[in-house]
Amino acid sequence: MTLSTAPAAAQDLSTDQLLEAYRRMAKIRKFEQRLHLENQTGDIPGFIHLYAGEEATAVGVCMNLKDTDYIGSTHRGHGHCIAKGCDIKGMMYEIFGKQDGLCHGKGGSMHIADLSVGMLGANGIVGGAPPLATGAALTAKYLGNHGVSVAFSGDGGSNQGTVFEAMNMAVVLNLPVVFVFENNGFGEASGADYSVGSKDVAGRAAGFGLPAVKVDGTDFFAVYEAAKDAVALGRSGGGPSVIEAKNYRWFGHFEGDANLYRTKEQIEEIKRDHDPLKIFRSKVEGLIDMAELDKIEQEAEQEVDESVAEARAAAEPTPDQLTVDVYKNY
Amino acid sequence: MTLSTAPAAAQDLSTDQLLEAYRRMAKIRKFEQRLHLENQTGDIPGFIHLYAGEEATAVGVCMNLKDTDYIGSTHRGHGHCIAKGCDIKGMMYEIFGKQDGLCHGKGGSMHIADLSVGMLGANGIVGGAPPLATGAALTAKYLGNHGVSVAFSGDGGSNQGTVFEAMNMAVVLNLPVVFVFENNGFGEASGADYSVGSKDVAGRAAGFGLPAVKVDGTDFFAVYEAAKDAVALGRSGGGPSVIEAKNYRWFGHFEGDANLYRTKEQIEEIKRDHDPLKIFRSKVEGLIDMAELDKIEQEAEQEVDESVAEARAAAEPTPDQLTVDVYKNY
Amino acid sequence: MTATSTVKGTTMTQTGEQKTKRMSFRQAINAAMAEAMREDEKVVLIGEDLRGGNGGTNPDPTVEAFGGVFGVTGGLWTEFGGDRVIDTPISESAILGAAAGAAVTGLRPVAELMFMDFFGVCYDEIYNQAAKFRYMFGGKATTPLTVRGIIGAGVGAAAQHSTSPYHLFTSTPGVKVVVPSNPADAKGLLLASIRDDDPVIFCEHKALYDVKGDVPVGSYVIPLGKANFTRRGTDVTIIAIGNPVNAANKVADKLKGEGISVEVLDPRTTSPLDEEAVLQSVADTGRVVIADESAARCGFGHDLAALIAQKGFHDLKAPIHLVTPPHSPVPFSHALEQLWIPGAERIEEAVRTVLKED
Amino acid sequence: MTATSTVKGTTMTQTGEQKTKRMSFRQAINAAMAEAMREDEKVVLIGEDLRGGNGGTNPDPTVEAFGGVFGVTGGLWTEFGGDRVIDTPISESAILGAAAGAAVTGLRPVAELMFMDFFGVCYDEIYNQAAKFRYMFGGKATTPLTVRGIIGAGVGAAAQHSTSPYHLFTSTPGVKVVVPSNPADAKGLLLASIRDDDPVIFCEHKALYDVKGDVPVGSYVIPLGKANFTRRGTDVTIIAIGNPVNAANKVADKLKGEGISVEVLDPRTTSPLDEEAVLQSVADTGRVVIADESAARCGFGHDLAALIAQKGFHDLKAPIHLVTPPHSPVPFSHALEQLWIPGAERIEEAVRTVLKED
Ligand SMILES: Cc1ncc(C[n+]2csc(CCOP(=O)(O)OP(=O)(O)O)c2C)c(N)n1
Ligand SMILES: Cc1ncc(C[n+]2csc(CCOP(=O)(O)OP(=O)(O)O)c2C)c(N)n1
Ligand SMILES: [Mg+2]
Ligand SMILES: [Mg+2]
Repeated sequence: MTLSTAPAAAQDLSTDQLLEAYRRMAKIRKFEQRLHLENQTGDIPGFIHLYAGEEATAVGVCMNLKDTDYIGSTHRGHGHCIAKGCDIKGMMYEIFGKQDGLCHGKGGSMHIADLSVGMLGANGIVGGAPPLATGAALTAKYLGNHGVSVAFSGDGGSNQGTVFEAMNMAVVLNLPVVFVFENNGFGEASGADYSVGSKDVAGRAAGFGLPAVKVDGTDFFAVYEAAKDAVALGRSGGGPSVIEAKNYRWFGHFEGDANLYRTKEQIEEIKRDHDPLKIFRSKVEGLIDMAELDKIEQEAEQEVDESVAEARAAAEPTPDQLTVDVYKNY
Repeated sequence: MTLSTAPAAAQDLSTDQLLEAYRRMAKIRKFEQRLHLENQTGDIPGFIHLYAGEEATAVGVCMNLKDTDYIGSTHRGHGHCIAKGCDIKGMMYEIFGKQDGLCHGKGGSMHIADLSVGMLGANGIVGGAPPLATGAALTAKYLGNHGVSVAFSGDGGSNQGTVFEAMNMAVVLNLPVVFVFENNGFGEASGADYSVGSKDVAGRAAGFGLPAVKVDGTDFFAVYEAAKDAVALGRSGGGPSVIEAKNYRWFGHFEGDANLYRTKEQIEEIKRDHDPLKIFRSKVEGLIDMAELDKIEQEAEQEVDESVAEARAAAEPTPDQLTVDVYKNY
Repeated sequence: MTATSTVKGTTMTQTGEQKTKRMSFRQAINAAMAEAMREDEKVVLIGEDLRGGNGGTNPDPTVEAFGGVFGVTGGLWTEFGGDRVIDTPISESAILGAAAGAAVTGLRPVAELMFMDFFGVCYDEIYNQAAKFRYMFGGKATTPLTVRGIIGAGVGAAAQHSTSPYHLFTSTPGVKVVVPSNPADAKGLLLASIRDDDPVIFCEHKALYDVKGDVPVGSYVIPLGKANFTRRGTDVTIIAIGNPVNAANKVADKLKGEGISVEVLDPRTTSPLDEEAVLQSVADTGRVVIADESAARCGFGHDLAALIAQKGFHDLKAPIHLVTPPHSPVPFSHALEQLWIPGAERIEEAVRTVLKED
Repeated sequence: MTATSTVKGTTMTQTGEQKTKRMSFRQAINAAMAEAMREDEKVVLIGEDLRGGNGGTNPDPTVEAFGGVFGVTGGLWTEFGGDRVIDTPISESAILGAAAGAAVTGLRPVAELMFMDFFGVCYDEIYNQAAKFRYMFGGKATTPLTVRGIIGAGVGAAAQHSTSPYHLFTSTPGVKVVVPSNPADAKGLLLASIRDDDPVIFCEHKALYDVKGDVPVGSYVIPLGKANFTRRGTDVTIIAIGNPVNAANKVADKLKGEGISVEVLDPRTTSPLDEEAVLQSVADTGRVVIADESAARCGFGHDLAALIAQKGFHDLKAPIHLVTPPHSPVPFSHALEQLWIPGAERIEEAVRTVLKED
């Protein structure tokens, strides 16, 4: 298993698909960059964890999925949500805790979900997604609908017992689930090379009986190809598999993190050399008119701008909502 | 990693050590065979899980340990207790729930412990020992006393998240702990080849960064050699390792289990072909006088006989003991 | 129908005569699962050794080698097959998590935790996941999950296999919790649990598995949140749940001979709780004994006592008496374990005491 | 010494004047750990990112990149080094299990669970292991383990990072449970916890981290199981724990202006519980409001109410009032979260109500 260089897979996708992929990545980028600023106003409650820098992984995976396929996400979930088709405004409202948010303001950044597009929820519990996605895969297998599910975890989360259990059980029950590990090199502030005993996340898969690949998570095409294979394997009854996607996170672990475990220069370098949008552009040169991509970025920025303006102005949940939806009838 | 045949390691051990090893194995065998009968009288409360057939693993490992080294055990703990030096009478009293039992009748078969000989407790929770033994190894490393600890788990237990987490953490912290997996082919009534996705327990170790060996767990000498290396590695600061010991369990999962997942013939075959005591005898032929081994068996039987008689006659805990030892002062 | 002749304001969904069959608590639970699986193919069972005999050296591919650790799922694999009766590795987080994930995506799983004592390795899948989905996701998720497990002391299973942590489950918003005391209730409540669209934790007291009773055949549902008066009386109320209900009934029957009229109220579900029935009985008798095996501190009994001290205070003629275990792990020794259990003797003593107080 | 001027029958081990220093709740906890580590080298810290900066691309091998998620362990790695301030993978079962195993074999570990909400992935290491060792093993094991973790709502941390499950811990025999409400108590109680030979769970309310107070310097111990009267009064008692103590104090101060004399009792530890102080205050005022953030069902407040309904019944002049969260997960929205919290407004309302009742 070596870090593959991006396949020249751009040809496999239609122009519309390529533009859609870029649109999702651009939306994620703009969304997160804006949140980075908005958070400094103090108007967003709680913790937010930004996905900027890892766009190609969420989008590369989710471009292979249908609305009826499910993904389970992490605390760093905005990118997965957007990649899977969650509404930007619904998300922004949610992050500001407003009644018309995707979760009516009750979930917030760490719990955005939209089951109607197959998004099983961001998850505040590290290692939360793998067992749940394994269950979604059980449903798909049982119903025989050729659905698949994807569990996103980080390098830090790869050390959680729930994750190991889920991988093993998915093999035992031969379930169509893809375990994607976004290895951005850090948990909170501990290096992956410290916390992963073998220093090899994907390498663990063999011990549970799953195939695994490592890809450059900043290269949309590399991720897309790997996910295509993994999803096809699942859909055709071939069982679960693992993708480790090497990533770089642009911002701190959470907004407010002083980033003391790396230098400003390192972060600048990351932004310069590991920008999934730039990398995408370089790979589609000749295939896509760059002006189209510029336009997509502008549109994304505008959509985010509007969503912030609207979310800020939107209504809070009313007091009666406090005890609504604990149970079906309460 | 292949199933090793027993090394001709009998020469490494003194005659006294060889006799001691056989003594412990014989005690375990007699203890368990007697309990199998005693349990049918209905006088033993709760569940008991017998270790007969796996004697060589517990003894092969524990012959490498000192009283100041620790082991963590399983629900099937009698063999580990005896191998680590727990008193037979104290154990038998405990299993009958008597005041003078090793745990004053409060623990029972699944919770026999004796910290004075480094026995951290049988454990009713599958996957219980590995985190605890990892902690004991942390103590040893911190104190710099060259101690090691051993965590026993089964093939079924090898699928528990706690076990994976412990292995990884032991690597990260470079702790002197040996993870011994007694693969007797079954959890309760599910085959290891069903529940272990990769069908290879030891094979998982590499993914966590530990070395691993597989040995014939019915061959005392094979286990002894493997444990010697693993213990030496730990004592010398070389960190954790894994031993998978292939085993056969003679009785049901628990006493009362109808053994429907295997035939009477299979069990007979196991007793005939996979008897650790017989195998030991065959390996020491010429080195040890068989009459000595016969005598050891008789002594073991007598000790067990006496312990049963005494335990049956012994006093129950008095009512005031109910709330003693919840806390240091209560 | 004997089992329900004393029921008031509650319980039966069917009217008129319903055929009953004598069976054990174990069989009643088994029958409920079978019934649920027959009527809805989205119902699947998942857990360890629900069948038993997968892999290994099993000589007979048609045999159910276990049927659950106490035989409760026996026969179900044979009737419904391996797609619906799913044996798993020993991985409780994966079991409950997968069941939660399957529930929120369209199945109606019944997961078995075997012993509820094991909640500590996997409760996050309920506490932070299944129980919170609906609320956290703004009402847009439905998680029809049932978790079955064994509770209770009395058979020498010792400290790690004898607890009754239903109070912990009760305190978790988003789950419902059922603690049946007899075979008929077990069947009716389990069917209700499986049909329920919210996560339900169903607690089976191991000392009851062999207890027999008359159980309605076929589809028989007892709504969650409806208490049952197993004895009517006017002098004192015993509120009991799970196995202690049977001890309370014994005490009531014994004291009847002495002219003492004891009411026994079995809430049957701890969440939702039939507050109305509790407060009504307190109003009727003014004297309360609570018999509960969950805990000596912050238990279900304390929850009941707090309810009464808030909303039934003016009806109380005497202090509330709690009969719970001591604040200690469950001892192995049979002698000590019998003292640990909130049994008939201690309940009777509390009743006699409260009758003398004012 | 301001923090303790109203203390009665309780608390201080030192006599005479003790120097104090103004510091935050966060700093007080940090100071207690530092003090404990200086006085006993068996004390080690273990958890995730207690230092932060191991591995990765950390350019400076001497930097503490995190010092815990809220900075509570800042500086300790620098002072005590990596052998005593141990960063781990994200593996809570391994963390608590290893800490339990280390404790029972000779160390005195302080494990950090980060957010107590995570107990569901690892509570077995306490519930079935550390808490039961002593009893299960017939008194032959000693497990001097402290588990620290963050609790509490109020800062928008949402459903999975805002709960206060200390009632669950309180119900577990074999562990002690501490829930401090101010910096001085936090220091004195944490030192007592670390020195204690039984497992202790120490709950830090995140809304308090920046709250300042005068804290005795040096070795300062508050014994576990001793309540603190933060206000003395005669008309009504508010029993509160953790952050609600501060709300209760505010209510008491406000109502004083209206001539209403409110007593505020802070048990400080939920297990052991200072029953005597609780019952004495009930005897003194006869009216009780309980303010507790743990749970709407089977919570710590219910435990207190049950105690009083059993043993303080005859002193009660009115029903007990519980001010708890609703039976719902913690909502994210700031507006809803403020309603969820058992805050000053609801406490005041309960006090006014109970004063009118009889
Ligand atoms: C069970 C659990 N343990 C710890 C945490 C605290 N926590 C939140 S994110 C995080 C680091 C996760 O690292 P990784 O999985 O690599 O994801 P990344 O943040 O890098 O995307 C930790 C420790 C948690 N939320 N849940
Ligand atoms: C956490 C937990 N899950 C399930 C059980 C029930 N249980 C007890 S022993 C056992 C099988 C263990 O199999 P294995 O680890 O192979 O050990 P063996 O019995 O073969 O020695 C099971 C499922 C338990 N005690 N604890
Ligand atoms: Mg990471
Ligand atoms: Mg086994």
